[in-house]
Amino acid sequence: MTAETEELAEQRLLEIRTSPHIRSPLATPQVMRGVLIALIPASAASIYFFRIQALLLILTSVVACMGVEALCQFLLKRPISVGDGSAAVTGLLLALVLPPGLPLYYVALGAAFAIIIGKQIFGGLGYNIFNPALIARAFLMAAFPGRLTTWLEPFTLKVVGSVDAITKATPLALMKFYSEPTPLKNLFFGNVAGSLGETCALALIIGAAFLLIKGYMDWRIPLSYLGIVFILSALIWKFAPGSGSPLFHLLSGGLLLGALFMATDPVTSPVTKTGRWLFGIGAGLLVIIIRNWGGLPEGVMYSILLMNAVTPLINRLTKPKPFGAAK
Amino acid sequence: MKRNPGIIVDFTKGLWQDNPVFRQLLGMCPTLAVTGKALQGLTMGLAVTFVLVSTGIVISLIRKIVPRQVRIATFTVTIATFVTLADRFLAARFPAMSAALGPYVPLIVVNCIILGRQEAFTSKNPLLPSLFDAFGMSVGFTWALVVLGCIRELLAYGSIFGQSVLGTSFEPWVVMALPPGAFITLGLLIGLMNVIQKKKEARGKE
Amino acid sequence: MGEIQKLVLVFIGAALVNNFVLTYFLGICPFIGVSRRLGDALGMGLAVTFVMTLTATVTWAIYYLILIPLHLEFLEYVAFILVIASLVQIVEMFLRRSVPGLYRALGIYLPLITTNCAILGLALFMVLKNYTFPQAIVFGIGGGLGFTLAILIMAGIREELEYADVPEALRGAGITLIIAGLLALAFMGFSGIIGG
Amino acid sequence: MKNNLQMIAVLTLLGVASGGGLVFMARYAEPLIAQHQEESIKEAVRQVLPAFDLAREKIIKADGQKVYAEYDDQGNLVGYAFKAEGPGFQDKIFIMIGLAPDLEHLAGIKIMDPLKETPGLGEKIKSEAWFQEQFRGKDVSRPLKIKPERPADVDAITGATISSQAVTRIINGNIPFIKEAVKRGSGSEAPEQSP
Repeated sequence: MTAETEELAEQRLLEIRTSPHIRSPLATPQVMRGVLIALIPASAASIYFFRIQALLLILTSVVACMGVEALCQFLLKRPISVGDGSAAVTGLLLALVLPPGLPLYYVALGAAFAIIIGKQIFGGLGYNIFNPALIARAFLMAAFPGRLTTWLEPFTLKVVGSVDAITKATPLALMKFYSEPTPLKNLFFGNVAGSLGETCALALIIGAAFLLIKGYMDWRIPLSYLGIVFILSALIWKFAPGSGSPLFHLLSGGLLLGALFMATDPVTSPVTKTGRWLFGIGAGLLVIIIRNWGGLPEGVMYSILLMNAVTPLINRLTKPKPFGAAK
Repeated sequence: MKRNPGIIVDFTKGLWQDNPVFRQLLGMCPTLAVTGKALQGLTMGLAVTFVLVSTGIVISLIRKIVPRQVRIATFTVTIATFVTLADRFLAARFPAMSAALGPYVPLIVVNCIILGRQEAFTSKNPLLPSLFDAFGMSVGFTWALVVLGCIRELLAYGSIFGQSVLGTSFEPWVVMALPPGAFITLGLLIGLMNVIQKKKEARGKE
Repeated sequence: MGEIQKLVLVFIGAALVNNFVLTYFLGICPFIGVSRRLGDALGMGLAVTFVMTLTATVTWAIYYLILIPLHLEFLEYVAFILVIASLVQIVEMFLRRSVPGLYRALGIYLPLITTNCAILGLALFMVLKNYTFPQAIVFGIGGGLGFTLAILIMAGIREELEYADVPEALRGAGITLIIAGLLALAFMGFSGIIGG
Repeated sequence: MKNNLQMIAVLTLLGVASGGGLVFMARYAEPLIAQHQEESIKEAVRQVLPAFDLAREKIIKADGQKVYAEYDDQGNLVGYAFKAEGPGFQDKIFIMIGLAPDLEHLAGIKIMDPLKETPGLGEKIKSEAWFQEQFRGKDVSRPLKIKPERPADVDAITGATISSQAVTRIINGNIPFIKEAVKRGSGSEAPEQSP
């Protein structure tokens, strides 16, 4: 970088600083309430499939997130803003990405991690770099890999903590390790093994439609994200039919939940329109890479976290450039 | 007798207010890499102690005859020599520990604590203060590594120095043995040390 | 496994799966110290990549063509650190004379690089992993680019956080290390790619 | 001029002292280190071959790698052992592979140090003994198949599918090499007496 471009970089820096972090014209509580409403179908579906365990998991996660948030704000002497609903959204999203059989102790631990490390140490809402629910899940995944990859067959969990629940691999794992396809109908309605909120595609689509109509969600990220996954998995499917059809890849795993409700988080995704396209494309590419060549069957969580990490760089690249800026 | 308080300060400053890890942020690579278990942290601490003290003695003795132009080269060769001695000794006598520490023992060569101390202190001071300074920094470095190692080992394996503490019902947090656990624990510890230091300063002012 | 495929795996391994900073903890000092501004981070990253590639080439030759045939393996560390130190000096002089533009961009980072443990770490890991000559070069490039990626991401995040209300005790090194931890969590998604 | 002389003198002196120290250390350490390595190899060979008591050994060299042919005290061939390596989930995995004299059956395998797989997950390929045990006596005239594949010869560890598959892949990939080396190398060296 020459001295000249460095100077321009300085200008760009100043330009970003002038409008710090006002990313959504809508008030936080209003949007959060909208997101909570949009997640009702998915939550209801999870309670239908996994019964009281799902309900307990959701309650624990939401209550823990809100409690820890209030405690943190009290200790850091910040205004207490649990009422804005953002902690509740984090709690609900965290519950929806956890396996149904997870003991509640781990759920509470994850919730504490989401709020403390994922959000409050960055300065609270609006400053966090990573999606708090996903970073907490990544933490749990790294801490308790066995528990976070033990999935239950729907309807088999009758009593909390009972041992008669039947464990089953997720459709993506069945495909990757056993080359065993899952009927698309099951994927669409959600009668498969997986985390609480990811199994029922129908419920997720209904919720997302609500957010879109209300104008709470930018369509660019989901469209580019899902589009890239669809196109690339179709291409790969043509050469390697064992990899799963494009529809299978769209409906299985956490892709819909991630693309519709997590990647679209305005705080952790780019502010510019071009940036959002880039975010979606990058996340889609990463999902395809991890699902096809990585060690893990699913890559949605990591794809979004990695794109969260480069979001500041994307913002920097796609900000309108001042006069004469080098490309 | 008049010098003694100075010497004591040379020693104690490394323990807390100039602690190489928590305050000066030096030698981060081994601090993060080998503290998955407390014993590994202790061994690394002792290896650094050996190198720091030995190079301290040599450099403080020869500092007057070394021409300025080749100062850094002299320091580097001296350090690399003692590091090799420490590394080969570990490999010969404690092969399992040597394998666990891997390339992080030879990496002491580029540990900023060593070269930094020789540059900043030993090359300007006589033998005795240099020795106290080197010991102080080493003990400060070692206790930091052991603390980090204890916390990580406790959560990642439920034990401290290989002794089971939390019992069999405790489910280990695998992440604490992995890089993310290292980074996050050290980050939080540095924050904690800052809080303690601030409290101390506030009390000192009153 | 074909030779090219092996090289690709070495590259992905060095840059992503076993990222020098996030998995091997190498080059933490510049990673914390020079990641406050994006421009500096880029300069540091490129300088490190440049020196790492050279180091891989030269230390491989020294180790396998001189030390091993002469049974002087015990001089490994002394030889490596001297080679790296002189290499950095030579690069600095060469750039200043012949490529002043590049020197202005990278020059100030070069002296910092001698004690950057990523460089010596590269040489040590290269020996440990028994790499062939082409593999060693790819390892150097991949490791350097992985370092650049990590430090760029970190600088982007830290610039973004400039006005964030980070608890005072964590400002600076504390929050940087924690972000590095979260990044390391995200990079775990790449695990297993080298096994595929 | 005086300065230059002093510079040369100091550097030479330092070089001599440093070199001397290192040579002295190398004299002391290298035999011990070599002994440790030898022992760890021997230990692994002993574990993958049945009833092997270090009677006689022949080392077949192929492409710079060593295949150990082991004999009992009557001079009967007990089996072959070879230290193989390949990519795992996080890093390389090293495996001592033991082959029966017929070259068609596995005598046993041992996952060697350093094992860098994820603690609590991939690392189970070593810590859960049954995983390595199940390879004993398996027919390797064709590549082994691991659990998700059917019909499976061996079980994968739940939660460590990738590492389990990596082990199988490394074994499958190295058997042809060992066979080839043994066939090419046999008879070229007489069995030598172990110390």
